[in-house]
Amino acid sequence: MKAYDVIFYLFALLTVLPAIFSAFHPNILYAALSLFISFFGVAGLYALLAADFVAAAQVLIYVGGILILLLFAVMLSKNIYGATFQEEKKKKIWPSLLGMLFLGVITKIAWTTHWSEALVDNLVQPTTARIGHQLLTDYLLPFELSSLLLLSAFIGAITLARSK
Amino acid sequence: MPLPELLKELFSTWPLFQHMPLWFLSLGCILGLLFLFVFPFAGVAVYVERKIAGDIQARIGPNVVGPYGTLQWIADAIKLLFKEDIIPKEADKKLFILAPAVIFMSGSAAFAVIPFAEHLVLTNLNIGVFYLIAITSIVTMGIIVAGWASNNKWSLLGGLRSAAQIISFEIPVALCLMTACLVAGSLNLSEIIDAQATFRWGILHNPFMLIAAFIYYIGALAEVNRTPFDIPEAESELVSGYNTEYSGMRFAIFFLVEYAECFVISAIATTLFLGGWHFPFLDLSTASLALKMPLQIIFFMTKCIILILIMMWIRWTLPRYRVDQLMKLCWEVLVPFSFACFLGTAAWMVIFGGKGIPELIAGLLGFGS
Amino acid sequence: MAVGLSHFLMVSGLLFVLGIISMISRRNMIGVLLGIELIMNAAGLNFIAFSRYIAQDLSGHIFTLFILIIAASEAVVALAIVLRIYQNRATISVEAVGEMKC
Amino acid sequence: MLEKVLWLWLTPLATAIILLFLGKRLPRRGDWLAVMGLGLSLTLSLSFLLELFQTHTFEWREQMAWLSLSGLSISFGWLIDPITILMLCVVTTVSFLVHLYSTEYLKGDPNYARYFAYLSFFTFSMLGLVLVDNLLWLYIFWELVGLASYLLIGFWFEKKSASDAAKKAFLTTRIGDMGFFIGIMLIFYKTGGLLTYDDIFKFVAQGQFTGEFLGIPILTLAGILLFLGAMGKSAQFPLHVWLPDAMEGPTPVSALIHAATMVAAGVYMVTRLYVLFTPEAQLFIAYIGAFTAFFAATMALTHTDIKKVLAYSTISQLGYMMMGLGVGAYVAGFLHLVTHAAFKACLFLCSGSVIHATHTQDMREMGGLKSKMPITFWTMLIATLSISGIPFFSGFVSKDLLLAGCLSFVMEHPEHLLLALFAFITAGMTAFYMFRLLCMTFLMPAKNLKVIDHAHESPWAMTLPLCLLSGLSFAIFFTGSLDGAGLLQVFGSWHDWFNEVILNPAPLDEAHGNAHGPAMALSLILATGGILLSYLFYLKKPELPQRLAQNTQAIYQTLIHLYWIDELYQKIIIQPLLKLNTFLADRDNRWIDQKLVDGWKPLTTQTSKGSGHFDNIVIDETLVDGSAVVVSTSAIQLRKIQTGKVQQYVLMAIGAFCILLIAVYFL
Repeated sequence: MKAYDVIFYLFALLTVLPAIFSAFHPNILYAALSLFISFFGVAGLYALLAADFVAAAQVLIYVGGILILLLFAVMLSKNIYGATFQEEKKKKIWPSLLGMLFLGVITKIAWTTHWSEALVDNLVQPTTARIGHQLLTDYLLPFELSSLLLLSAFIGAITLARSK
Repeated sequence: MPLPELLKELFSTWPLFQHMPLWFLSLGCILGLLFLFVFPFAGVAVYVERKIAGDIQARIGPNVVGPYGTLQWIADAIKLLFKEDIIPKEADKKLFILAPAVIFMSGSAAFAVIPFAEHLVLTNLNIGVFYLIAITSIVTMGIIVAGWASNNKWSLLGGLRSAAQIISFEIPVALCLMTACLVAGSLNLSEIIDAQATFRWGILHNPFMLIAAFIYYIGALAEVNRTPFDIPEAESELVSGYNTEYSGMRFAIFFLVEYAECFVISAIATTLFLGGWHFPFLDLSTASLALKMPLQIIFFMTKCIILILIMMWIRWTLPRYRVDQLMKLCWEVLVPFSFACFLGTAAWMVIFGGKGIPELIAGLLGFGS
Repeated sequence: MAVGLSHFLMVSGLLFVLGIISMISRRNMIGVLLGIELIMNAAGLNFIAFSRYIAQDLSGHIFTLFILIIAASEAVVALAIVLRIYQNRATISVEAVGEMKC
Repeated sequence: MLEKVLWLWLTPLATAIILLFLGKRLPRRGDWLAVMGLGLSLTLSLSFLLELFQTHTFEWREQMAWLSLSGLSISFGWLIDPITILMLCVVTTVSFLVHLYSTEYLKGDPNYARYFAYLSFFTFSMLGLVLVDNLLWLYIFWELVGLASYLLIGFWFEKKSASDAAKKAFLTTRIGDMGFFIGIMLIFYKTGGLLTYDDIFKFVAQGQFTGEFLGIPILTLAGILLFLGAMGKSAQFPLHVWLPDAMEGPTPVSALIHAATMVAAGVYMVTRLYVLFTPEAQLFIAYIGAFTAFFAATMALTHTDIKKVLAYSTISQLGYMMMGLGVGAYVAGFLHLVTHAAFKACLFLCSGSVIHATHTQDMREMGGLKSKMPITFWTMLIATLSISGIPFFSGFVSKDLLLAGCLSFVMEHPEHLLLALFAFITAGMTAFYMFRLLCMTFLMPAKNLKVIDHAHESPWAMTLPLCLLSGLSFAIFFTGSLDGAGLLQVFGSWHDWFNEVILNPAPLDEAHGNAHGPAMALSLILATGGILLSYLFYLKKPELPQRLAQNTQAIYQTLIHLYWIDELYQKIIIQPLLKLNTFLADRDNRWIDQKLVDGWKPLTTQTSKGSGHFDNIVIDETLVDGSAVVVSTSAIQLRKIQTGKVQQYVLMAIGAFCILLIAVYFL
């Protein structure tokens, strides 16, 4: 077993276990916080896959931005004292069974498909400059569109959340 | 596979660790710096801060323990360590314990990329600046959790205030950092320092960079909740904010991290705007390592300490902002100005071919690099 | 067995399934959002894995960045909606807002 | 060249966009911007015209790829030839003057900036319509001018009549446009994907366009379908009903869109695609045109709303143009478009000036305005003389050519005598109703002193366009000389320039020359007669019209009610359907039910009693009720799926996806 594998399993566990926790824990705050750890795991997997910039962006945006917003919303929308969380166990049975089925199918496909894997063990190069270059050349239009999207989301959120 | 080989391979395969020259040496040095200098520094800083406060307010300050009260901080540390660790009954225990850990983790993780001297950096990340922005934003998480877990309305309000404040001020701060990266042409902190060799400091590069440096400093003050932006722990409004319910060692961690963070933001400012370990017209590139490293550490630390002293000066001079004023300052002043700085610097880079004012003057006078 | 593409696909499949479960079974709107974030992460992980193992270029990275952008906008707008609903109804249960149903 | 064209074309669009978004913040609400933008366009079009006069010929085209699919590529292209240049000049001139005029006319309107934005947008669309070189883009701009027209008719949308009129205009023209689009698609299909004018012309010239449908050649069918579009846009019978109602829009808009430019787009289109129209299609055009001309003129005789009279007059004149095109005198038709644009715009703007002064549109309230508004009167007189076909005025030149063309056609094909009859009677009627309008408005003694008292001449921004347009109503600009032989040559040695400019498909034939003399004489006599008659009716013996109306009550009522066309549509399309339904129900009830069915009663009672039991038990209770039970139970079950809860939908989607995956990969 190589180090790469060790790291992979480490991060995979770090990703999946909190994700399971997040999907099944009745307390929404705990779910959100375990998601936070899971996202760290995903960032680690990104780094393992030589995507250093995306890994940092993952931490910055998901952990530093989205999750904090989520926590914010949790705290603003719940009574923090008698924090009551509904029992959702019943609702979980069907989705879980279906999820198992889906996972089985996915697993089967992932393992039986012959991927034309072409991973060359080349020296991993920093990606930031190349991503920047590609964003401003090949992907310029989607890039600009996404800025437009962010702007409209920004305005939309302000309009929605503003008290009348 | 034996452990050393596993580790070796680990560091050679994991891309983030590939850019780590002299890793183990650096690790040792920096851990040394961390434990021998930065953490005690928090204690020393408390003493210094109290003395400065005393000076500013025309009183004496600590003067009982030790000569001139110099041992006061040790007494404080001992008191904190031996105090009873209280967890409130209604608190969410797991999260209550987790929160200081998260804060401590993110507070110390920031040190991983700070270049104290040439080669004296834990991980010479090629996206160092980005990493810093990302890792410091995690502190917010800890603060929110701390506020929530305490099950106390002052704590929760403090946590929420702090989260709002940090998220908001992250924007001008990140923009100013990006401005500096634009000038240096890299996200790697060591390369950024190299680009500011001797007299070409980032802050002098162009007028926009000067403004950006100030915006960064103000924004960073807010990000670490220092006065005049310490509304999350405003005593008059929220008792002590998110750490109201904490005591003993856990409180000490909050305390420690606050000072460690002060040091981190000063170090970042030094790295990005004040030329890092460079001293004007003192070219150390040919000097021997034994001479170079101590000198560089001294230069770097001096700059940081000056910035920290300014922080203390500000803290004891200015009154606290109100919440709405704070947000207004961020969104209506700092964000537009930092955008302007970013665009202005970009325009400057295009117009002057990347040369800054020092270089231009040097070119005019006929000397320089 | 050496870690390859399939391992990453497995992890992302797991994340996806967990996201779906969370999305379907949560009564709390924020819980639904958590599920969606998980699904997006699964997609991002797939993109990066394929980009590393098959495409050998940066297109997957860029797609993942766009996913991050979309996730951010989605979270912002969705949370604004959630807070508005909470202001109006004092509940954020997905089952409580069913007026549009005929 | 391309830059020039783009400046000419896109400046109005730019001003429209700026005004739409920033208009309210600009000083004077940005009207100067629109006027200056149009000024730039006008200057550029005039420079093209000058170039045309120097070189006597002009052709410029440019294409760029717009849409390329596999095996099909549609280009976007500009084509500038003399016809285009003339149209550009007409559109920009009238539009510029209307913009200038509107700065006064619309002064103080709360939506002043929006008005100018729409006006500029219209100009942009109209310029695009004349500049493009293929059918698809023609159609696109065709619809855009329709949109602009809709917006401008409904500009005062808070008035119900205005918003109704806008809707009516939009929907009525849409009927024609459907035909137009089907025609384009027919051509596209038959030519194998050609859309550019030149390509289609070549295709048709090579005789490749064959095929029949129900015994009609496809080309004829396509021509008639294309003409349907022109019928809608140019308000030809029976789609003319929208134009009079469109007068609900501001008067300058009527002058620009519903007199000078947009309604002439149909004529322009027919001229442009002239070679596509087979003789049969042309005959169709001629009959529709001639009938419309006559029909609209009769309606104009009795109307008392000053703008509606002008609207009917416009329909009538458009009918003239169409008739000219139909009988082969397309030079005359197009010339009439140009001259008509000038004098009809002038007439509308004059009427606008009158309305501005008197705040009423009813001619019965006016009268005696001559001394109050001298400039308006004199310019309107010139334009009226022009439209009536008096020598030395532009209307005479074009109308004379039209009538001559019609006469020569009829001389060749005597079976189509009706065309000439319509044409000449209309000429007389035109003179009559136009002078009637003039007399009632300006010359008759004032009837309503309150209205007249505060009437005053309009400011310069309104009178200047009037003067310029009435100046353009003189014949001299169109014949190149006063007498056609070069006594006073405006355009150097190139007299008869108009003829040469658009001599595209075929030169005029000889017969035309022969018919010229009689036609001129006849039209002059008729015009003079019309003028004299109106003089008699409205100045000499003002009581005559009353008596005449009483004596011919039936005709008068018909005219007053516009032949009951609107009622007719209501009656023949909407009510018949309703009636048919009640009729059928009634017949069903009375004949089938009562007679047929009841008649069989004795027989059926017995049989039905026998079968009744069978029916009751087997059919009803088992089959019918059984199937109903099946349906309702399954519906109740199925309804459970439609919960309106997104989470369940996701659950089902995932389940379905699983099944799909399994089916694809494992079965």
